[in-house]
Amino acid sequence: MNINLQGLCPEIIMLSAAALVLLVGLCPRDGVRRSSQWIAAISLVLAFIAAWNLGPIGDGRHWTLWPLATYDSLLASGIGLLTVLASWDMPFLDDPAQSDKAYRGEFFAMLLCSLAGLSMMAKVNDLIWLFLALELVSIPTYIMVAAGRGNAAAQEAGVKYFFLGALSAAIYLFGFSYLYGFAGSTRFTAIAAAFHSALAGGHLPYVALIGLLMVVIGISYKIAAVPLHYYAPDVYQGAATPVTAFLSFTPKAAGFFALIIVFNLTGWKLSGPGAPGHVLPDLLMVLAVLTMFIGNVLALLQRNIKRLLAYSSIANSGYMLVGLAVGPVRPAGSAINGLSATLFYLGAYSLMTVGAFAALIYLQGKTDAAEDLDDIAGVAGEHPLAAASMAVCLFSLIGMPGTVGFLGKLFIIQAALAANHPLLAVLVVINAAIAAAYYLRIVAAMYLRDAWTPFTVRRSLAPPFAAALATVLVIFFGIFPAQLFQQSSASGQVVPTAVISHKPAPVPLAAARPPAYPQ
Amino acid sequence: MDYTLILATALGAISLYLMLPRGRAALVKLGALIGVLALGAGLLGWFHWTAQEQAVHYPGPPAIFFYIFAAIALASAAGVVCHPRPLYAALYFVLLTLAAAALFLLLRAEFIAVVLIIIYAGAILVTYVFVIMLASPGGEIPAADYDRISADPLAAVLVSFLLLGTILQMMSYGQAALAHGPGAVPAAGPAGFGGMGMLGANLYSHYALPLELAGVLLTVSLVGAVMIARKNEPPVRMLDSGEIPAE
Amino acid sequence: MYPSWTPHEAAIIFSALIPAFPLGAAIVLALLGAKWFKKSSHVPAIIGVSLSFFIALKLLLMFQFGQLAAPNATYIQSDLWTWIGAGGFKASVGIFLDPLSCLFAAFVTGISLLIFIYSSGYMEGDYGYFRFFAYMSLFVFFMTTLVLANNFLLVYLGWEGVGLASYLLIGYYYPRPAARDAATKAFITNRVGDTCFAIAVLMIYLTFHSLKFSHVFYGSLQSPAFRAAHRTVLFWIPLLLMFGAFAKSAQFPLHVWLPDAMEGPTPVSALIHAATMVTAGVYLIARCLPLFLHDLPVLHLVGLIGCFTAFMAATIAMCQYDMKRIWAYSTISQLGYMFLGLGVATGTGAVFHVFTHAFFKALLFLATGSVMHAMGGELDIRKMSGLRKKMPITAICILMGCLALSGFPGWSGFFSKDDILSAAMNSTWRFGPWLAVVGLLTALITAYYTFRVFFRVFTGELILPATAGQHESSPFFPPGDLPGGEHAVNHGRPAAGDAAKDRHAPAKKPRSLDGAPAMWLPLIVLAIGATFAGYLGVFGSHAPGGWIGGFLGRVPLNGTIRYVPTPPAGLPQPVGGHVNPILIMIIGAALAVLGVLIAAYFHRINRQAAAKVAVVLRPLVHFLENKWYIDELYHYTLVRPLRFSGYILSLMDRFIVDGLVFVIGFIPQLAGFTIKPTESGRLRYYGIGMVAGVAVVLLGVLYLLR
Amino acid sequence: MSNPVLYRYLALGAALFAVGLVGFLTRRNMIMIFLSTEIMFQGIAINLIAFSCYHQNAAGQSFVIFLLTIAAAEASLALGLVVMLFRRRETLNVDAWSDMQG
Repeated sequence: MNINLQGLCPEIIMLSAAALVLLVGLCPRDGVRRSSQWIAAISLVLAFIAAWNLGPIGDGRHWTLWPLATYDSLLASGIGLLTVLASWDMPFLDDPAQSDKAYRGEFFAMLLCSLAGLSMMAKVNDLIWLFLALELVSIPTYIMVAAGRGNAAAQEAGVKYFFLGALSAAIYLFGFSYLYGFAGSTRFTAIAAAFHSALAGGHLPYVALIGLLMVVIGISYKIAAVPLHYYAPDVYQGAATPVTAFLSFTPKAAGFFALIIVFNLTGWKLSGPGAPGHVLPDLLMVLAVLTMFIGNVLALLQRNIKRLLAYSSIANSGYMLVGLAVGPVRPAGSAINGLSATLFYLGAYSLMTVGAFAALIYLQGKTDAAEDLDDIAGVAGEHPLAAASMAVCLFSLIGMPGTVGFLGKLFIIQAALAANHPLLAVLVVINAAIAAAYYLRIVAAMYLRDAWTPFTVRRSLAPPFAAALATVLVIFFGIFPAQLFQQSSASGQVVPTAVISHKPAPVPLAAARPPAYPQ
Repeated sequence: MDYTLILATALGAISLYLMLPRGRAALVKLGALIGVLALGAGLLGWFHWTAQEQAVHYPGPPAIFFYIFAAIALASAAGVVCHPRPLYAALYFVLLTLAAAALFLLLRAEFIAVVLIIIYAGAILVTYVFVIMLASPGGEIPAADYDRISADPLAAVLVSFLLLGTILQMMSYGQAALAHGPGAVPAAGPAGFGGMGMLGANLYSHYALPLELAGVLLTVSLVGAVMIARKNEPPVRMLDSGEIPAE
Repeated sequence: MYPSWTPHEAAIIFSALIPAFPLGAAIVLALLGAKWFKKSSHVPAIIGVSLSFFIALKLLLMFQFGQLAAPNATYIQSDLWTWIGAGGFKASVGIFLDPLSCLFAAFVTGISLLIFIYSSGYMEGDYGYFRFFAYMSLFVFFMTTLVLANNFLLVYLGWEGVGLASYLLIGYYYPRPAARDAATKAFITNRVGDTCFAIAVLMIYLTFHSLKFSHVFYGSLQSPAFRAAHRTVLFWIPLLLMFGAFAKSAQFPLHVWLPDAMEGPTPVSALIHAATMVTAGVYLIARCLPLFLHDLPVLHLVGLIGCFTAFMAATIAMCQYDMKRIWAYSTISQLGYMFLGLGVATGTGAVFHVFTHAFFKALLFLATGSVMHAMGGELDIRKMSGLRKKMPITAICILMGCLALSGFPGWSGFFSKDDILSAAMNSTWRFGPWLAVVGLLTALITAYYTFRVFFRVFTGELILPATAGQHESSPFFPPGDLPGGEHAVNHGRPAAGDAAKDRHAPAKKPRSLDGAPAMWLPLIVLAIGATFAGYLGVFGSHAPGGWIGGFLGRVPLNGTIRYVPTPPAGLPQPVGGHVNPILIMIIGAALAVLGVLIAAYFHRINRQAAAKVAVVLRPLVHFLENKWYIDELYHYTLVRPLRFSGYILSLMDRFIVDGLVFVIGFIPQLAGFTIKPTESGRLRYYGIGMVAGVAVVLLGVLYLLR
Repeated sequence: MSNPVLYRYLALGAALFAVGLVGFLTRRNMIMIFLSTEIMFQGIAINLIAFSCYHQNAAGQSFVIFLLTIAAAEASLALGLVVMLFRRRETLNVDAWSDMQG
């Protein structure tokens, strides 16, 4: 495993910062400990710059999916920065019952480690590495959920998240073991070659099939997709709101990148008439539709905003799975395929959901952070900007034109249509219509009701700043999507690993270069 | 369809269902009996498979060792799952670990076998036992209610063995799948295969980066365990358990 | 005048400015309104929309005098900037200018301008004054975007945006539960239509590989082979577009939101009913007529439902007492006429009716707003009478509006309605004449209920409701809960106190109750429009349909399909029969006069006679009883059955249709309740669910692959 | 040439996995639940070692090393969690932690 460490620059920055933050967090002086979030933020800015400036490095063999890896790192550090800002002052840090404020450093170190795991997800070229990267994303989030705040709900969320997470890890590990057995190596190039030769021979061995299925389903825990979606509402509700914001982004993005690189091993040759694994894309579509419907339909019944957003997060995974199920099939002349649509939607969704959560963090309810619909009733009167940014993010989640959410849905639908799945597109549209009802209830509560009690807000300016930034980006990318689109569409033009293993020359990199943005 | 496999799976399911703690001893014995039958059915199935492959002679230890240790492993796994007293269950787990280590030896994974015993049986299980003792202040004699009666045994056994049956069935269909694989037959590897040297060289040449990541992960979980378990009161001594696997 | 631009380029840039000015006003107001503009918030809004109006007018004149295009180029379209470009898929922000969009842009901005001016008087001192004008400007922005867009995606943006703006404005008085419910109802009902529209847009893209009007309407659609190959899709696209239009234009069964939408401030109702929201549906179908003309069943369905809606809403309007509600049903009814016109392929007639309707319906709503303003929020026609004496200007204006709405000969509604009805009567479609008969009957009912309101409220002896002369109580500050107190509602709203004080301060006693000049001046302008706009459809051109017909119809698009009124051979012609249009005109006029007379009898003459009988001529009861028998006869033969059917239809409206909408909202909820138990909260059940999911997936794959 | 020797190991791994699942789903004691996941990990380890032997390369064995490492890390976390939870409710019953639902 000849690793060119230069390519891992963003992750190294994040992990070093995590170590530094851990050390700083040990300092007895509170003022020094307060610098930990600054370190985290600055390191993420540096990581963003590093990711931005890193081109394809090395001999082209190890960085098989370079644009994807770049997009991954950019997303991890960019949205990660927003989540750091949103969790600038964790609730429990200000809790008078917690005299010991020593968790600040640990918390931000966990956050950075998890982001580092996400950031390296698309650079992974080995099953073992993939396993460790997935765990690096998950384990810190288990800790953040369980220790994020001291109440019973957070502990319950921690229990459910951790144990079910261990179960899902067992499921995908089982799959990994079979994939290894199938290929005889943990290297992605070898696995892809094995898939390539097997599929070229017209059959998909059951060993590979079992492995693939278990891996895909096991990883779908990270994205909260059916049938592993059960935990999401409880965990989102129970965790401290900044942690929920983090959960709605990091594991989900990691899961999608992992799914993409796993499918990339198969060379995306599973679909099509007579292909040996032809049921797998269909299966993914069924799961996607179920995920959309279950998420949306159950969200209709919620009054707790975090729980509602949890169901919405399930539903949004469904939309993204549609793109994934469609895959990189691309009609001639179109720059949109299912993958680039999914990746665009991932970026869009991260912005919208983190923005909404950041606005929610800014608003405090009567006793605790605002959670219930009643907690934010009439908030537009007193905090028009917070309410506006929340509303913009929610309208974006609805898919209102002019926001990035609209484009995200549009691309997904577009990809489904381009791949000749009109029914799937129609189901997405119907789901978007159902979803409008519950997002609108939040907007209605903020704008069309009266406040019960005066609001208190968090002292720190960072969460509102994060909310405002996310809102501006939601609108900006909704009107000028070029940059985001270019990144995601370049990342969506995946080069199957098998091709690379046969041609180690820089050819695939040229093929993977972002296409000129069509004017 | 491979009916002996289905039979073995079904018998195993019934046996586990009967053995799951419900406060009645007779059923446990019946379950154990059916479990033996299940193992026998499984054995038959494998003999059946093996019989199709008479022509090939496999070098290495005779199959009987596999059957013995597999039976021990399965039985002790069932013991972990079914024993109403957590302490005994933990001890069954030690037995399972030992059986697994023996199986690893059969597969020429000597170093892993040793590591398994040292880390699992030696370290992790000890911490488990510590925590079990900590959480049972009244001593171990009367098992808690929630341990004596298992929850939803039927649904759990059904879904789990449905999964198992499906996997086994798929594998029985796909027997020829690995025929094109690159490998040789088991237990005929080069000298030093499975040894510490081979593994170490492999780890530090091919898996250097994952090794670093594993270190990060251990640190994270160590810090996390402390972070989760510490309260404002003076830290409870037991929490340092998280440190042990880090070594 | 344009140093370096050709008129063509100038037109494109100018038309891009039409939506831009209201948007700018909305942004300025949203950002600075609360701090800087406060009570002068109407200034930027009015400036923005008036600039847009003048530009639209200028464009209209340029079109009229042929300054814009070579004779063959009939429309101008240009992409301003590529919004989403992805290989084959491209969506741009662009302008489509042709007589239709030009006319719509002109009257939308024009009527909006008048409504804005009116609002500056009507909403004066209301809490959130700047918010109101920001939303209103946003509304105009989205509507002009919708009208001027050159592709379906941009139309969809305007479409959704109009829905959003209406949601905000209907819920403007959000402390009232009714306002919130109405806003939600409007949004959800519109959402049904939006979904249909979105699916239609998808199908259009799939079929035509483009979303541009110029490609969709005048490209491969013209080839018979293409049409034959896409028969099914070409049936579904218009059908879905129709449902989209029905939701926005409040046609059966998606009309339920419109009557409730009057919960917003009255100028909002005027804007929704006259200029912006509901005309969007008519615009959409008029714009997409080329698609509809190739699938006649759908076009006929449009006409059929339009006709039914016209009749139904008119009968419902007969048995309402709330003035605004009566006008709301009349809007539904008049929109029904427009769809009837579209259904018999007379786009010109429908657009002409949209045009005249915009004047008189804006007039009626604004005048009603004046009444409401003067009567302290009272709108029950039973509680007021003889207001003519107190509000002379309003009375004269509303009389003009009523004459126009009832189709009284000589007023604008007469000509446009007649256009539609004669086209229906002469339609090549077999059922066209029957629809025309129903339309004529509806015209009678319309005249009756319109003048019922007028005679009841403005003639007769002076009766004022108890609340007359007071200011309507603000929903933001309920009586007894005036600002300055420590009530939680007002917490942290320093500006609110001033506003409310102004609102409740004793105003200078005016001589009449007509209100401020800002309120009655727009009324006069609209009254002139409502009276004379119809002549634009008679004179001004040699073409049939007068200036409007000539203007809309003079442009053969792409040489093959003329924009209606005369589709090419082989397509349904609006005129195919031999009934003389003059005859229909005479019948229509007679029915309108008859309706007015009946209303006069019941609500003016008989009312007074009955009063006299009751007071003076007691011995002549016997004689008068005869009269009363006649009254009864009329009542039972004409009024009762119609009223009864109106009642039945309103019941249907209430239960069946509301029920439908309820069901649409309810099925997902029901599904939610059904699967809610899966989220049991128990770790173990989650685990069982997960493992079961894995097992089922594996088993399914095994089964499918085997 | 199929390979029954390999398959019987794989069957054993799958069976251990299933037994572990049953334990995960039926036990209420949180410690036992986690011990059940360890059984599943044992099953996976047997798979890996069998494949490693079959393919005659060390990747599978290396994988097991990492598997054990992560299992140990998760175990430390699990035990920390259990201690915290036990301190709060004085029970190891996982059903005590099911307030949120719906």
